[in-house]
Amino acid sequence: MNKTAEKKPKIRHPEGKIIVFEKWCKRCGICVAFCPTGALANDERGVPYLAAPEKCVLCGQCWLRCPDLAIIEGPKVEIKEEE
Amino acid sequence: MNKTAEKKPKIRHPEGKIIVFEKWCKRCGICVAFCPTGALANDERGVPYLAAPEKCVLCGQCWLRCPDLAIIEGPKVEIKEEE
Amino acid sequence: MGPKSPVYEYLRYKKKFPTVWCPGCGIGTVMGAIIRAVMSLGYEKNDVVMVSGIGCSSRMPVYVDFNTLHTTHGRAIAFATGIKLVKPHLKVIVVTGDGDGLAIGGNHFIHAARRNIDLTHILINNSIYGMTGGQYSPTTPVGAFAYTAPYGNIEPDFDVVKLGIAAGASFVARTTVYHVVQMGKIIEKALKHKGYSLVDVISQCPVLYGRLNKMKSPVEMLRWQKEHTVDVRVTAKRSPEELKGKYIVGIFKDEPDMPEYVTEYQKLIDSLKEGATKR
Amino acid sequence: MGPKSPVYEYLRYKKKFPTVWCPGCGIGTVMGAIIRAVMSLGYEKNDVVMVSGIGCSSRMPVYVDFNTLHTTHGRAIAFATGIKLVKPHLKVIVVTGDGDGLAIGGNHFIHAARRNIDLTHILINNSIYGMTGGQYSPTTPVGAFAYTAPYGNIEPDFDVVKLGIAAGASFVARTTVYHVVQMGKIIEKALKHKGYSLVDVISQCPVLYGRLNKMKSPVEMLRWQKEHTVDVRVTAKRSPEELKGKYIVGIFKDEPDMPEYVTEYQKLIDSLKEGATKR
Amino acid sequence: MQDKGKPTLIQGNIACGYGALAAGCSFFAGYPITPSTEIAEFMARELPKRGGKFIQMEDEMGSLAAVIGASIAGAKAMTATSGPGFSLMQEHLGFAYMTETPVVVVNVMRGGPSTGLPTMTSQSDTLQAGFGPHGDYCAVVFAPSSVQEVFEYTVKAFNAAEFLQTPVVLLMDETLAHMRERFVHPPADSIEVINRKEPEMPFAWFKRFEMTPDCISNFSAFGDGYRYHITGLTHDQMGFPTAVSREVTDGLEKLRDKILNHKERFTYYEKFMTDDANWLIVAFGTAARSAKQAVIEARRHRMKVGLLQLCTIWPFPDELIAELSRNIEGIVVAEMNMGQLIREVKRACPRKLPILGANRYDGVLITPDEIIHSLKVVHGNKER
Amino acid sequence: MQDKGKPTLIQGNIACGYGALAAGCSFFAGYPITPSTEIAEFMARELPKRGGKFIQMEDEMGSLAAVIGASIAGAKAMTATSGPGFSLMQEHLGFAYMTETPVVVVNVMRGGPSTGLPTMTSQSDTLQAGFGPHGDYCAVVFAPSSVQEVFEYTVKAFNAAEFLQTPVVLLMDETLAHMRERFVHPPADSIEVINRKEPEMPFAWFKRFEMTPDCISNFSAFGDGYRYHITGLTHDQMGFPTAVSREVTDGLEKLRDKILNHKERFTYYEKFMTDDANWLIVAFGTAARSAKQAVIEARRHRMKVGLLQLCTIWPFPDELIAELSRNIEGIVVAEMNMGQLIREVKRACPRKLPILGANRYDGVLITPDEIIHSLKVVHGNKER
Amino acid sequence: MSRAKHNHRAHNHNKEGFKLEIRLAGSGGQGLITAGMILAKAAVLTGRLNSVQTQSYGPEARGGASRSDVIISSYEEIYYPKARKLDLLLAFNEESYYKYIPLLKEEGVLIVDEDYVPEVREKNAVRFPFIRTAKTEIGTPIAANIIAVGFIGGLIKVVGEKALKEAVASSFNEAFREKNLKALEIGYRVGSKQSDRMRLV
Amino acid sequence: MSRAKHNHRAHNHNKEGFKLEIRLAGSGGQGLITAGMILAKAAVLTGRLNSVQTQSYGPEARGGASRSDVIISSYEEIYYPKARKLDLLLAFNEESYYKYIPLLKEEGVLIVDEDYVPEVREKNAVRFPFIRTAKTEIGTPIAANIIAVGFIGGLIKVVGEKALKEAVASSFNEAFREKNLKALEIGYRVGSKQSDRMRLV
Ligand SMILES: Cc1ncc(C[n+]2csc(CCOP(=O)(O)OP(=O)(O)O)c2C)c(N)n1
Ligand SMILES: Cc1ncc(C[n+]2csc(CCOP(=O)(O)OP(=O)(O)O)c2C)c(N)n1
Ligand code: SF4
Ligand code: SF4
Ligand code: SF4
Ligand code: SF4
Ligand code: SF4
Ligand code: SF4
Ligand SMILES: [Mg+2]
Ligand SMILES: [Mg+2]
Repeated sequence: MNKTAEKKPKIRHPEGKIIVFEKWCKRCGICVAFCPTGALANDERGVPYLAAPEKCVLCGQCWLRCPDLAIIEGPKVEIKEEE
Repeated sequence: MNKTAEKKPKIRHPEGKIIVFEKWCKRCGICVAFCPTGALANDERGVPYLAAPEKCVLCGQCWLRCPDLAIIEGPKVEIKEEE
Repeated sequence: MGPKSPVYEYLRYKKKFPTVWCPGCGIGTVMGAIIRAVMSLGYEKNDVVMVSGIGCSSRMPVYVDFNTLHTTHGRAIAFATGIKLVKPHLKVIVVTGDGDGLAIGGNHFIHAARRNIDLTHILINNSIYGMTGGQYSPTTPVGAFAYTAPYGNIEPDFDVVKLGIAAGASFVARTTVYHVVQMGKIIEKALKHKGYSLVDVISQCPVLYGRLNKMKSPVEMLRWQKEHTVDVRVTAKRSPEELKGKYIVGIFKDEPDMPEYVTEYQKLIDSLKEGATKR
Repeated sequence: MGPKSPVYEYLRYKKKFPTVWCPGCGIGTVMGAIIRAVMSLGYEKNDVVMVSGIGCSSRMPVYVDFNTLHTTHGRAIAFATGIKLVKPHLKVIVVTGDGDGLAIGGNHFIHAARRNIDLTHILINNSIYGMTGGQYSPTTPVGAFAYTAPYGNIEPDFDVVKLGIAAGASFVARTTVYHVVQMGKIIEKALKHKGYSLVDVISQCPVLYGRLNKMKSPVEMLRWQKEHTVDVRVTAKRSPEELKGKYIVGIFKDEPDMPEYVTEYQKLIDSLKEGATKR
Repeated sequence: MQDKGKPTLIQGNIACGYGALAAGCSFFAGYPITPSTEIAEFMARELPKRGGKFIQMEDEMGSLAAVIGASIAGAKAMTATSGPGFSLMQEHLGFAYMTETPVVVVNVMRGGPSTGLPTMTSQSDTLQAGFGPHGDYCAVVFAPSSVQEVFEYTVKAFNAAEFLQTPVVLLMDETLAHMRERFVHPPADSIEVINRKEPEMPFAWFKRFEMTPDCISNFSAFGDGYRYHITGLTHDQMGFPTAVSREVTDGLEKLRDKILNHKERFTYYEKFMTDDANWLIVAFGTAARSAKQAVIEARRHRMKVGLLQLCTIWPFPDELIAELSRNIEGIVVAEMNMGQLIREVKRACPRKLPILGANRYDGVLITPDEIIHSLKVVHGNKER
Repeated sequence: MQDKGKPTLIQGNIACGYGALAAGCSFFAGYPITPSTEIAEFMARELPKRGGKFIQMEDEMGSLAAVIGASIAGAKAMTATSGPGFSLMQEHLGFAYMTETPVVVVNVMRGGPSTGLPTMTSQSDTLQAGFGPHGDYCAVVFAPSSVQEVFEYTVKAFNAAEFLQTPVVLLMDETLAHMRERFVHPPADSIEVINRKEPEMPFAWFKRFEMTPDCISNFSAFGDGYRYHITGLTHDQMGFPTAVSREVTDGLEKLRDKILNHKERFTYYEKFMTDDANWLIVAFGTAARSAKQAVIEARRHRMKVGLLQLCTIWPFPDELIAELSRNIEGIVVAEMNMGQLIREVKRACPRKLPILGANRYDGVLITPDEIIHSLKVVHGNKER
Repeated sequence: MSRAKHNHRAHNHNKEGFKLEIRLAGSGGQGLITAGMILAKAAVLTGRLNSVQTQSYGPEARGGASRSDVIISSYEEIYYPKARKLDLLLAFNEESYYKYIPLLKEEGVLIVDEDYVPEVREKNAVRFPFIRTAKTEIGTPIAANIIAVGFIGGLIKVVGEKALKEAVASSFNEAFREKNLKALEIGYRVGSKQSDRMRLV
Repeated sequence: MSRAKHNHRAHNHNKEGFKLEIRLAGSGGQGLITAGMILAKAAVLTGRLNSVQTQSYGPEARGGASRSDVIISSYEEIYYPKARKLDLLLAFNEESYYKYIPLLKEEGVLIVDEDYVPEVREKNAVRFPFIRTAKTEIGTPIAANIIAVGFIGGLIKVVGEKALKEAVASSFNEAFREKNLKALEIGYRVGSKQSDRMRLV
C-alpha cells in the first residue's frame, strides 16, 4: 500500500482472488478502469468480475478505489498471515 | 502628517495655537506625554493646556493622538489656507 | 481488531450497505482509506469517534462502526471539541464537506486550527454542495458552473491548505481520491499527529459537479484529478504557468511539537492542583 | 466638505460627544485617523457608510456623520456586503473589534476577503473583549490574563495579517495606535484600494487589558506598542528572537489588480445584457 | 421567463421567485437548503439578467445580514431558507424588526425538529415564525396554499414589508414548494406594488424613526442624502441609542402598533362554505387543501362543515376566530405538526368549545380522511 | 469557594455557578454576553481547579455544540448566554432535543428585541424559550426568583436534563443575575443529584433510543463501549436515520411524552396566599418578588389577592391555572415584557375570566404599584 | 387589498366535469418525475384543464424509489393535490406495482413495462415494453418516460397531442427535443389504441 | 422533589421587625456598588439579618451615573428587592441628591459628601467630607466608599462593627485590606455619633 507497490505490485498472494459483493456494487466502472493488469472486466450488467484471475496481482487498486467497499481481498487473505 | 513630519515637525503656523475642548477631554494624559516640545501641560484637574505656546510647533501629535478628538488646531487654521 | 482484521469489521455492513452515495462518488473511497488507516494503526473501535456535519460526505458516520455523531451543518468541529476535551483518549475524526467545513463551518475550522486541538479533520472537497443538489461552494473554481452559478462562478476559491496553515493547524496536507495510496498514508499520519490535522481531499461528485462541468464519468473525473495535481515536493521546479489551475498535493506542514490544546489544558489543571494556594 | 474642512464637521459632535469610551482608550484615536483619511481623500459624507458590529469599537458609528449602521455582534461585514452590492459607489468602511471581527465574526471576514469585495475593514485589535468586561479574544497572547483566562491564556492567537492574506484579501496591513501617522496613511491607502482591504490596528484597552496585565496607563500601553513593533520592511534583518512577541507593522499585501467582486458581478450583468440569447 | 397571461405549469418555489420579481425584488442573498433551494437557484439565474444581484453567502446569519444591508441601501430584498437556517436567522429577524428594515424571509418548512426530515413536508415552524426571536416581537407571517397563491403572497409579503417596514415571513411547506401546478402570471399592471414611504422634508428635519400617527416613519436609503444612524439597541426617533424609559417604551410600542394598526389590512384568509357551517376547520398552507377536500366530503355525509383558511398566520387573527366561532359547535385545527396553531385558536376562541387537532407529523401531507376523522371525534365529543 | 452552611452574600450569576458545580457539572463552553458573563468567568476560575474543563468558544453555535459534544462524551455540561446568543442557539437546542442529549442552557434575559438594552432587565425571551427552535419542540424551562433559588433551580435544571435527557433552560433576568443576596450553600449530602440512566445490558442488546414504558432510554457515553449512532435526522431506536412513518411518529411522540409523562415531577411553583384569594396574580422570576410585595400591600387594602409563582414555565402548567382559577374572579399576569405568558394563561384558563397584564418593558424591574394598578383595573372590569 | 379573499362560491365540484388521478412509479433515474411534470404541463397548456403534479422524495435526495402523482381535472380548483384512488397507475418496476395496486380504482387502468413487471392479473391492465422500445426506437432507455407520457396521453385523450407536443418541446433543449418528440409520438400512437379503457368520471 | 414548593405560611411581615431601604448614589468609579455590596454582606454575615443589594447600570457598561440599593431586613424574606421609599440616602454628587431626594421618607436620613453636595435643606441631613477625608486619612479618594460604609454602619447600628469588619476584610485582597479596614473604622466612628437619627420602623 505504498507508492512503489502502486508502480510495481508485489505479488503477495499469487493464488489469491478478490471478491465482489454485487449487492453493494453501483457499477461505477472505477475498478475495471484502474485495474493495472486487465484482470477485471464488466459483465453485461456492468458489474465487475475477475475475468482473468491469473492476471490479478492483488495490487489492491480495485479494493482501495472502490467507493462502495464492494471489493475485498479473496478468502485466502483471511486465513493467511501477512508478512 | 507623515513620518518626517513626526521627526522634524514643519512649522506651518508659527503663531498658531491649539484648542482643547475641555468638555470632551477625559484627562488620559496622552497629549501631554507625547507632545515632542513640552508645549503642553496638565492643569490641576489633569486637563491639558498650552502651557508654553511659543514651544508649540503645530506638529499635530496632540490632536492626532487625542482619543477624544478634544484637541483641534487653533482658530488660525480655520481661516488660513493650507499649502 | 487491528491491522489484520478485514475492512468490513469496521463497517456497519450488515444493515447499512449499500451506501446512499451515487455511483462513483469519491466519498466512499475516502471512507475506505480512513478505515484502513484506523486498522493499520490498530485503534480500538471503541476509542474512535467520527463526527460529521451535514452533506453527502457527512453521511459517512452511518456506515462506520465507531462512536458516530452526525451533527448540524457546519458545526461538527465544535461538537468534536467538546468530546475531545471530556475524553482526551478518544481519537476524534471529523469528516466534513467543503461547504460544511468551509462555508457555514469556516469559523469553527479556523478556531479549532488556531487552538491546535487534537482532532483529525478530513475535508472531502468536491467543489460543490452535493447534498442540496449542486450549488457552488467556497472551493468551486472561478468559471465553473453550478446551479447558483449558472453563468460561471465569479467567486475566487479558498486555498484550504493556506487557510489551515494561517489559522494555526499543525498538520496540513492535501491529497486526492485518485491518489488513493497517498491518501491512505496521509490520513494515517494525520491520525497519529497530536494537534489539529487537516487533510484536504479533492474528491469527485460525478452526478452534479461532473455533469454541470462536462465531466460525466467518475473515471474521467479521477483522470482529471491525476492530471491536475502536482506534488508539493516538485512545485519548486515548476513554472507558475505549469502550476496554474493545479492542485498541489502532499504534506505542507507537520509540526508535532506545537502545543496542543487539550494537553495545555491538562497542564493548567495539574498546575492548579500542585499550587493549591493560587487564587 | 473636503481636505480643508475641520474634523468636527465629520462628527456628530453637537449631540454625541463626549464619547462612551474610557479615558485613554485607543478607539477614539482610530476614529480620528479614519476621519482625517476620509477628509484628505475628499469623500462626500453622503457617500460614506460606516458599518460596525457590537463591542466598544463598534460604538464608533454613533459619532461620525456618515450613513452609519450598528449591527449585530460579528456580522458587520455581511451587512456591508449587502449595502455595497446594491450601491457600489458608496465607500463602505467596516469597523470591528477583535472579538467581533475574528471570534464570532471570523467566518464573514474570511469569506469577504475571499470574494475580495471592495470594503475597508478596520479591525481595532485590543486583544480583549472590552464591551463585555475583559474576556480573552482570538488575539489575546498566550500567557496574558483575562477574566475568562484567570490563570493565563493557553490559546494561541491568530496572526490576523496571515489569515487575511490566506483568505484572499487584496490589501492587508497592520499598524498601531501609537503609530498614529502611519495609521493615517495606511487607512488612506486602504480606503483608496479597490478590493477587500484589511487594516489590523493594535489598540489599547487600558481599563481591562491594561489593568489585568499590569499596564495601567494609556501612555504606558502606547509606549509598549512602540517597543513591541517591527516594521515589515526590516523584518528580514531581524533574528527570530528579536521578532518574538513583536507585532510586525506595515503593508503586507497590496494587489490592486486582483478581480474585485462587485466589479466582476457588474461584468456578469453586462455580459447578460449583450448576449441576450444565453439562457 | 414567464409568459404573462398564459397558463403554465410551475413549481411553488419558482412561483415565489416570479412573485419576488413582480414585487420589485432586486436583491437576494441566501444559503442553499432543501426544500427551498430552487428559489435561490431561480434568483441566481434571473436577477443578473435584470441588473439585480444574487449572492450565495457563507451561512444564514450572513444571508439575512446581507439582505438587511441591501434593504437599507434601498433594494427590495429577500432570502429563502428552511427550518435549520430559519433558526439561525432569528437574531437577524429581531434586528430587522428593531431597525424597521423591510425584508422578506421565505421559510419552506420541512420535517423537524433539528435536521429532521429534510425532503419531506411539515408545518412545524409555525410557532417559531411567531415567537422565534428573542425580545418582544410582533411577527408578520403569510402562508399560501397553491402555486398561484405563492406568487400572490410573495408580492403581498413584499408589500407588507415595505409598507410596514418590518420583516415579513412567507411560510411555505415542502409539498407546496415542490408541487407543480397551473399558474397564470398576471399582467404587470394588474399587480399592486407598494413601496416604502420616503421622506420629502429637508435633511435637518428628517427623523428616520419619527413617531407618526400611524407609526410608519419615512425611510431613506443609505446614500440618498439623509445621513442617519441605525442600531439594534433601543433608540430614539433619530436612531441613536437610548435607555430613557419613555423613549424605550414608546419605541417598542411603535414597532408593535404599526403592525397592529394595520392588522386588518394585512389579514388575509378565505372562508370556505362557512356561512351555514356548524363545524369549523381551521387550517393553512397545503393542509388547507386537504381541509377543503374534507369539507366537501363531510358535506356529502351531511355534516355542515366549513373551513377558515388562514393566509395570515401572524399576527394571529383573533377577531376572525371570535367572529366565526359564534354559530359553531366545535373546531378542528388541521396542521402538519404536533399541535401549534391550535394553541392560538384555543386562546382566541371566546367561547369554550370543543377544539381538536387533526395532526400529522411524519413528513406526509395530511389527508382529508384524517381531518374527517377528527371532525367525527369533535362531533362525538359534543354530542356526548 | 463557598463555605457550606454559612450565610453569605453572592450574586445570582455566581449562585448559578455554584449550583452547576453542586449538580456535578464538569464542562462549560460559552461565549461572553452581558448580563450572563459572570457565570462563564466563574466557571473559568472554578472548573480547572476541579479537573473540569472550561472553553470560550468562537460563538454561541459553537458553544452549545461543544456542550452537547461534552455531554455525549459523558460530562454534565452547561452554557450561559443572553437573548442574542440564545437566538443563535436555537438550532442546537433543537439538535439536543432531537438527540436526547442532556444539557443546561442559562439565558439571562436582558431588554430586547435585538441588541436592545444589554445591561437592563427583562423577561422578554419567555415565548422564545418555549417555541424558539424549528420543528415540534417540547421545552423544559425553569425560572428562579432569588439568589438562593438560582442555586436550587440550577441543580434542578441539571437533574431534569439528566433525567429527561433533554435540554433544560434556566431563565433568569438581569436583575436576578446581578443582584447580591443572602445565600446559604446547602451541605453537599442534602442536595439531590440525579444522573442519567445508564445501560447494563450486553452491547448487542443496547438501543440508545429504545422505546420504554416511561420513554426514557439508556444513555451510554461515547467511549464507554456501546458504539452507536447519533443524528439530528429522524431516527429509529438504534439511532439510524429513518423516514418510515411509524418510526418517525413514534420517535417524535417519545420526545414529547418523556417530558409530559414526568411533567408533574418537574413542575415547580409556589402558591403565595392563594387559599382564600379571589384575585390571582401569575408571575415568575423577579417579577414574582414584586408580585409578592403587591399581594401584601393589596391585602392591606382588603383585596383578597394571591400569587401563583411559576418556577417551571415550560411545559406550561395548564393544570395549575385550571385548579387555581376555580374560585377566582380575575387574573393579573405580571411580567417584564409586552405580554407573553399571559397568552398561555388565557389559553389554559378553563373559564372566561378577566385576565389582564401588568407589563413593563423599559428595562426596569416592575414595581408592586404597577401590579396593584392592574389588579384594580381587573377588579373594576369585573365589577362593571 | 381586501380583507377577505373571497367567501367561496358554491363549490365547483357540483357541475359536470372530471378529475383524473394518475400515479407514475418506478425507481430513481427513470425520469418519472419529468414524465409527470410534462403530463401535467400538457394538461395546463390546453387552457381548459387544471393540473397539479407532486412527487415524493425519500429521506435521501438521490436514489431509491421514485413516485410522481398527476391530477388532471376539468374543475376550476384541485384541492388535495395527491392521488388517493388511482384512475391510472403506471408501474416501471415490480415493487411499485405491488405497493400501489391496492389504490387503483376498480375501473382504473394499470400500465406496466412488461419487461420489468412480468405478471399482472388486473383485468384493466396494459402491458408495453417501454424501456425496450426506447432503447430500440430512440436509442436510449431514458426516453421510456416520454414514451409513457405519450402512451398515457393517447389513452386518456383529454389532453390532446398538440398540448403534449408543446409540453415536451418546451421541456427539453434543442439537443434532446427531437428524440423526445419522437418518443412521445410512438407512445401516443400505441396509447391511443387503448383509449377505450379509460372512462372519465 | 415535591410538586409544590410550599404553600406559603402566613406571610412574615406581620411579626415585629424592620426593613431598611438604603440607596447609595454618585458617579461611576466612586465605588458605590462595592460599598453597597459590603454593607449588604455585613448584614448577612450577622446571621440575623437578610439583605439584598441591587444596582442600576446605564445603557453603557462603563461610566455615567451609578446607583446601588441595599435593603437590610430582620424578616425572613425580602420581596421587591429595590429601594422604594428610602430610609437612608447617601449622595456623593449633586445630581444624585436632586434625583433621589424625593424618595426619602419623611423620617429618612440624608448623608451627603459636603464638598460635592454643597447645599441641603433637609432637617435630617448629615454632611461629611468623605472624599476629602479619604484623601487625607487614607491617602486615596477611592477609600471614600468604605468610609461611607462605616458611617452608615455606625449610623444604622443593626449590623454591628464586627460584621462590617468581616465584610470588608473578605472583600479585599491583602494589598488593600488594611487601608480599607482603617477607612471603615473612621467612618464607623463618625457615623455612630449620628445613630440617634435612625429610627427603625
Ligand atoms: C443550517 C443549515 N443550512 C443549510 C443546510 C442545507 N445543506 C445541507 S448539506 C449542504 C451543503 C453540502 O455541501 P458540502 O458540505 O460540500 O457536502 P457534500 O454534500 O458536497 O459532501 C447544505 C447547504 C442545512 N442542513 N443546515
Ligand atoms: C450574539 C452575541 N454574542 C455576544 C454578545 C456580547 N458581546 C458584545 S461585545 C462582545 C465582544 C467585544 O469584544 P471586541 O469585539 O473585541 O470589541 P471591543 O469591545 O474590545 O472593542 C461580546 C462578546 C453579543 N452582543 N451578541
Ligand atoms: S487486485 Fe489489482 S490486479 Fe487484482 S483485480 Fe484488483 S486491481 Fe486488478
Ligand atoms: S468500483 Fe466498486 S462500485 Fe464501482 S464498479 Fe467496481 S465494484 Fe462496483
Ligand atoms: S501640536 Fe505638537 S507641539 Fe503643539 S502642543 Fe500639540 S503636540 Fe505639542
Ligand atoms: S489626549 Fe485628549 S482626552 Fe487625553 S488628556 Fe489630552 S486632550 Fe484630554
Ligand atoms: S451528489 Fe455528488 S457528492 Fe453527493 S453522493 Fe452524489 S456524487 Fe457524491
Ligand atoms: S473597556 Fe477598554 S476597549 Fe472598551 S472603551 Fe474602555 S478602554 Fe476602550
Ligand atoms: Mg461538497
Ligand atoms: Mg477587543
